[in-house]
Amino acid sequence: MAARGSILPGTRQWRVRHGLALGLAIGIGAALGIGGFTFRYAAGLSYFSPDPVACVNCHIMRTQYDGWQKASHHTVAVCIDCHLPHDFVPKYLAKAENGYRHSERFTTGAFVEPIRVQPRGVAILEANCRRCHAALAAEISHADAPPERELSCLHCHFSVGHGESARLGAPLSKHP
Amino acid sequence: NIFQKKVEQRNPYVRLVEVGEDDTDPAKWGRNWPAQYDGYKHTAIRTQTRFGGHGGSEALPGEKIERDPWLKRMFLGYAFSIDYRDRRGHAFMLADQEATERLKKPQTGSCLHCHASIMPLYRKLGGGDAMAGFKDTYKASYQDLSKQLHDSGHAHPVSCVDCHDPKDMSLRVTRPAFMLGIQALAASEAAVPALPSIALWRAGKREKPFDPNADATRNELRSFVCGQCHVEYYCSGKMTLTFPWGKGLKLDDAESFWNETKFADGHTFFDYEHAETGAPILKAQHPEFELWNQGIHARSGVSCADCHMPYMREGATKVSDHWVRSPLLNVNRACQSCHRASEDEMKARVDVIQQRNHDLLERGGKAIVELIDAFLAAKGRGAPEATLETARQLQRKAQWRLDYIAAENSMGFHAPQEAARVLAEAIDYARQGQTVLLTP
Amino acid sequence: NIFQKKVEQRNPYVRLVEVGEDDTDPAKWGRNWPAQYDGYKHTAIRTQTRFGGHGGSEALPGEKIERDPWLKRMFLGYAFSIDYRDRRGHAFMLADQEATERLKKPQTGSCLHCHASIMPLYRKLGGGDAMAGFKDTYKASYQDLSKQLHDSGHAHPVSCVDCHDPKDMSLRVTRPAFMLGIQALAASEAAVPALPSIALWRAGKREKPFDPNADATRNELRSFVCGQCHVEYYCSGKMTLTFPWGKGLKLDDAESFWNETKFADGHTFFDYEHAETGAPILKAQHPEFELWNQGIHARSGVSCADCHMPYMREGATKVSDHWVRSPLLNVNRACQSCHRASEDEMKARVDVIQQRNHDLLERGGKAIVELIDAFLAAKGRGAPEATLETARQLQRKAQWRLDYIAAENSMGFHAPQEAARVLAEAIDYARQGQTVLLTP
Ligand code: HEC
Ligand code: HEC
Ligand code: HEC
Ligand code: HEC
Ligand code: HEC
Ligand code: HEC
Ligand code: HEC
Ligand code: HEC
Ligand code: HEC
Ligand code: HEC
Ligand code: HEC
Ligand code: HEC
Ligand code: HEC
Ligand code: HEC
Ligand SMILES: [Ca+2]
Ligand SMILES: [Ca+2]
Repeated sequence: MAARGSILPGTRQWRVRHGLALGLAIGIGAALGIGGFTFRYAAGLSYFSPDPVACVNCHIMRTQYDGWQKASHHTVAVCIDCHLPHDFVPKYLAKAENGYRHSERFTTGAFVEPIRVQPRGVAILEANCRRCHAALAAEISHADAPPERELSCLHCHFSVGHGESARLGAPLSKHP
Repeated sequence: NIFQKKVEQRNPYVRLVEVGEDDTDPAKWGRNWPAQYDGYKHTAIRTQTRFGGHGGSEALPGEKIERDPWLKRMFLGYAFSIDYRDRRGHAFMLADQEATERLKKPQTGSCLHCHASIMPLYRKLGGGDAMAGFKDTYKASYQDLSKQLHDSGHAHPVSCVDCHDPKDMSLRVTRPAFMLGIQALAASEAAVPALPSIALWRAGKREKPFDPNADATRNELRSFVCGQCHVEYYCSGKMTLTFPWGKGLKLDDAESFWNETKFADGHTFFDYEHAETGAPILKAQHPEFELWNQGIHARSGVSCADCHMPYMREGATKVSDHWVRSPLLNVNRACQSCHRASEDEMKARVDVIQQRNHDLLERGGKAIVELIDAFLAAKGRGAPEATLETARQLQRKAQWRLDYIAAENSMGFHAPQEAARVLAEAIDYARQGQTVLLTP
Repeated sequence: NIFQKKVEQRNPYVRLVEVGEDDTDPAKWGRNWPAQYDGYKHTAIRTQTRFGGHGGSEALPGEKIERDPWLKRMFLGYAFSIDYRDRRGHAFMLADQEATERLKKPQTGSCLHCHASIMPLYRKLGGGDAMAGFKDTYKASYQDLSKQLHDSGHAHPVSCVDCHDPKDMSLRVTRPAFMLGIQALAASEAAVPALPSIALWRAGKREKPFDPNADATRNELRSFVCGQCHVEYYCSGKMTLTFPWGKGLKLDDAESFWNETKFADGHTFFDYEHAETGAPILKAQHPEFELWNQGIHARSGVSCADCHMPYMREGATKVSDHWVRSPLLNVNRACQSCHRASEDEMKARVDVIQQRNHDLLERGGKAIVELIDAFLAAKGRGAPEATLETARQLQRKAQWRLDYIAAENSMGFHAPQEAARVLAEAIDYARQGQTVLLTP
């Protein structure tokens, strides 16, 4: 598959786009009357914690949590190191937006399983890979190159976070 | 065994009713496990995909031998030329067996092994020993055993108790023919890259024969339970129902197994004589378990249940979808759990694989029909018996291969390259038969 | 284009020497990029796997046509029956071409398109326009053009400048025949699931023809650079070097492309007349790019470079291993970043695939030889010309398919099911030819 053409976190468009997203989200939330509530109680707060356990407040994050513990990075990176933008402003927005969306989806159950990382989620991931592995990736990755001229780290390393995908936890022979 | 214990310790299920070995009625189990029972009941719903599920009406699946006349031609002289339809959901397995016109020819009691929840009856017939009871059912007529089944009140399609231990709901296999088959396989030298527990057993003391319920991994059991029925077999009046695994699970292994099998009367094994040529034909039946074993998924530890019974969320817990059916009706859970590609892309991949396989099947059908025509022509010309006999042997080899992939129900998906290899050989032998018949 | 600019701004590499379009000597580039140059030089090391690399001596790879006599039989009447060896590393490509006995027959200048760093010479011949220069090289003799190449000082095997833009080292394709081929493919309706940028171009305005260097993704370029040479082609004196992609990349597409191609003299396209039968044969050459396109890896965006030039750690950074060779010599880097199975398991998977493919090839070889024998016998019996002509057409179809997979260098791995399908058809047509010849 071609490298996904989504906006890289941190850019101006990104902030604008997500500022709107957040506004919109809260708008709908207010309308539905659940947003604020669930966001606060169910999980929203946990988004501001670096503790992986915060993520498994939601049982549906369980497979990824389990996978993460078995995968190569559990000693070196926690969830937010990979899944949230590094620099503060976008991080704050992403947290609010994700936290809101996840809480809302979680409460209404309006999400498709298996859960798949979304294009924007992938862009965040890619940026984080490059952040930690800047030196190593120097010759093969060019941060300012347009997406179609980039090579996705996940193309080869999709398993670094959670091992072999088994998003619904189907037992493969490796974990009988 | 440890696994059993573990399960007992946790025994995660609150039970409203106790269930035991003789509870063949799924409704009763359903009170304890409603989610799985609901899924199970859905197998009565009509489903269809391009090659899967069934055409035809609500009432009666489409007639395969009408759709593909070359199938009928291959089967002339055998009951399958009378009536051979698309399969459908588990809920129908007993009714469809009782309805098939194939019963117009005498059939044995063995047929019920895979179409009913028959274990209690086997135990009754064997005075408590199911294996003993099973072994002689081939002597009984289908009608006779079917009557006993109905009288005993166990006339249900495959049921919970056939795959689950009522003690703790752990998976287990129950079918005698599978036990004998898998033990013979384990005892052989055949490579089994997809079945690690057999390699493990072979490396061990081998005091007791391989026992899937004790020795197999949970992941293997997720396929073994299906392997109780979705396999090639002999099921007729001359000997006990047999799975031909004593030399391995490959098409070639089964062929030499049959070739070296002799009937009581000393005659080499065959299923029927072809009506037009008199060739001693081998009939192949739904070798899903065997073909899957040749594929990359099996090697990678991907089980039948992973694709045909994927997990689904029930509130806070995950349950296996007991609506056993085509994964193409369920791609996001059946495939995307492991594959990163989109649903459309996954469907397209399957379609490419199945299309190639379908093209080769049609090509093979054409070849086999031309072989039979050539035979009749040669016979008409008074060709020497030696020539005709060579042609019959080639027809046997060709039909065995063609039928094997035609009867397998994934249209090549379970092992695409292996299926294509088998069809290439089928075509080669059919055409060779023609040349033999044409050579003056 | 924007990308170019961006790249110029950053230009990540410290250069000790400037390199430009006329620098065909890799040693010079090597001063800037020693890691890649070291890898490149390693392609002179002898390697061998079960089916890959080369047998034979250090000095001379093994003779394929000796190892598989049926190959030689197929090629009778063509230069490939004189000398056809295992391939080896890139370092040898020019020397091996100059050494082949096939040059005893007249060969055209086009041959150098894929065996030398020829772009400067094309530009010279075309007065600055490489495409123009290229188009007429088929009229020159190999010896003539080879002399010009040596005189111009560009007699190097494929070199850095053939795949890299000296400005910024980004990947790019340079070969005129590839440009023409890929543009014809883009302009066609053929499905290209593995080449998303072509679908994108088709959806666009289509003002300019598809330009891989501007329109393709980086990931696609990681395969396109190889597709400049590892492809089926026509390369002889009757017309310009051609890649038959105007109807698609499948075997069947190329076949109808050739069937609809006419030479200047109006005769339908063919490569040679078979010496024994006079059949107008299509010769297939190394269609790695085309077969890869039919496989699951291509669909999944896995490029040639992913497996044949995997990244390797070089001090603090990662570089692409420019020791282009069999991935089986390098399984942990070539496969295991994507596949978590053990190295032995990955090798075993390849072996199963290649063994099946090899068995079918041998089966096809037997069939084609028997077809040719049958032809001679029939001709001896004075069979009618109509019969012989039908047989010739079937031989053309059969050999095209058999040779296609025999000439492809992965022994079926690049697309296992597709390769098996093609071989099944090869066998079918060869046997059909026999029956036609035998029918009185
Ligand atoms: C080393 C980086 C890394 C860490 C740490 C990490 N992840 Fe991930 N995560 C990934 C990658 C890469 C993917 C995409 C997997 C794919 O596309 O196959 C992913 C995907 C996901 C998904 C979407 C499911 C999917 O497969 O697309 C969820 C949910 C998730 N991660 C949650 C978590 C949680 C919760 C944690 C902490 C327990 C965590 N991640 C830690 C890298 C990481
Ligand atoms: C309120 C419950 C909840 C909590 C807590 C939670 N998640 Fe999620 N998460 C969800 C739901 C629901 C989805 C599916 C959303 C969708 O499909 O749009 C999801 C989807 C995701 C995805 C994939 C979709 C995407 O946006 O790319 C990632 C990655 C992820 N979560 C990471 C995390 C991380 C990291 C944490 C902890 C910092 C976390 N989640 C905590 C409920 C939660
Ligand atoms: C918080 C920092 C951090 C992030 C974010 C991160 N890594 Fe790493 N990664 C490390 C460290 C530290 C190591 C171990 C030391 C090393 O090998 O460089 C490592 C090791 C690795 C390895 C070698 C071990 C293995 O799993 O094969 C790979 C490959 C890798 N990372 C890829 C990635 C990719 C791809 C991403 C993004 C999805 C990512 N990393 C995100 C810090 C990080
Ligand atoms: C990797 C996924 C996968 C695995 C593992 C798998 N199958 Fe399948 N199976 C499929 C697909 C895809 C089809 C084609 C369905 C269609 O054509 O609609 C199929 C078709 C079938 C069919 C015909 C279904 C129908 O609707 O007509 C049967 C029966 C079947 N499989 C049984 C099995 C058995 C038994 C096993 C294990 C021994 C198994 N399968 C393993 C994916 C799988
Ligand atoms: C006791 C025998 C038995 C067992 C055990 C069994 N099957 Fe079946 N299966 C059948 C029969 C018989 C049919 C055909 C029913 C009919 O056509 O009336 C069938 C039909 C199917 C179909 C076609 C459904 C459709 O909608 O067309 C699929 C898929 C299938 N089985 C998969 C499986 C899988 C997966 C397993 C194991 C989890 C399994 N079966 C276990 C006997 C069995
Ligand atoms: C080893 C297990 C097994 C045995 C023994 C068996 N069946 Fe089946 N039968 C199956 C499976 C699995 C299917 C579904 C797959 C298929 O239709 O190919 C099936 C499908 C059928 C069907 C529906 C499709 C069709 O063929 O028309 C009928 C009817 C049927 N069997 C009758 C019989 C009869 C009669 C016998 C005895 C001669 C018999 N079966 C013996 C496993 C078995
Ligand atoms: C053809 C075989 C088969 C039949 C019949 C069957 N099951 Fe299952 N069942 C399975 C498989 C396979 C699993 C997955 C077990 C595992 O992964 O450990 C399973 C799992 C379960 C589980 C464990 C939780 C879950 O959903 O994974 C329960 C409870 C269960 N089945 C109940 C039932 C009930 C009740 C019935 C009858 C209505 C039934 N089963 C009929 C094959 C079967
Ligand atoms: C539990 C994991 C799992 C599930 C579920 C699964 N696959 Fe796979 N699939 C694999 C693995 C592992 C491979 C082998 C290649 C690899 O290592 O990635 C594979 C390979 C394949 C291939 C390439 C091999 C071939 O036979 O052509 C196709 C196509 C494919 N899968 C389709 C599917 C489809 C369609 C489904 C759903 C019906 C499915 N898979 C379900 C894990 C899975
Ligand atoms: C998924 C991995 C993979 C991809 C992608 C791939 N190949 Fe290969 N290739 C292989 C394997 C494995 C072999 C068999 C090597 C052997 O037999 O030693 C092979 C063999 C070859 C050979 C013969 C090698 C030798 O040592 O003789 C050539 C040439 C080749 N490939 C070219 C290509 C080209 C060109 C592409 C892209 C169009 C490509 N390959 C894509 C894995 C791959
Ligand atoms: C300019 C033409 C050209 C290009 C571009 C090219 N190749 Fe080759 N390749 C050749 C020739 C010619 C040979 C055979 C050399 C010989 O046998 O002397 C060869 C040989 C090979 C071999 C066999 C090596 C061995 O040790 O047996 C592999 C593998 C291979 N190429 C892969 C690739 C890949 C991958 C790419 C792209 C990254 C590529 N080639 C690009 C012309 C080319
Ligand atoms: C479109 C690109 C292309 C053209 C044009 C081409 N070759 Fe090659 N040649 C290759 C590739 C790629 C290989 C390596 C793969 C293989 O050997 O199958 C190769 C291998 C060879 C080899 C070593 C293996 C063998 O065949 O003995 C010789 C010699 C050779 N070519 C000679 C020639 C001659 C003479 C011509 C002109 C008639 C020619 N080539 C035209 C691409 C090309
Ligand atoms: C085409 C496949 C591919 C892509 C794309 C890719 N890698 Fe890798 N990566 C590899 C391979 C192969 C290795 C193993 C290298 C070795 O063992 O020498 C590797 C190794 C690594 C390592 C571990 C190095 C070590 O040995 O400690 C890290 C960290 C890493 N990659 C990060 C990344 C990051 C970040 C990206 C995206 C910018 C990326 N990779 C993109 C294939 C890839
Ligand atoms: C047959 C094609 C081919 C030839 C010839 C070739 N390269 Fe490359 N090179 C590649 C590919 C493919 C990549 C990976 C590019 C990417 O993914 O962006 C690459 C990458 C590179 C890179 C970027 C860093 C890296 O290693 O990924 C450098 C620098 C480089 N090559 C230098 C050279 C030099 C110097 C030579 C000559 C000695 C050379 N290349 C010859 C195909 C080639
Ligand atoms: C950049 C990732 C990547 C690399 C590198 C790679 N593969 Fe794969 N492979 C895949 C994907 C994706 C599939 C398709 C199935 C799936 O979706 O998992 C696949 C499928 C396969 C299959 C099953 C399909 C088939 O054709 O039978 C085999 C076997 C396989 N790979 C072997 C290899 C080998 C051997 C190598 C190294 C020479 C290799 N792969 C390198 C990603 C990769
Ligand atoms: Ca049979
Ligand atoms: Ca050609």
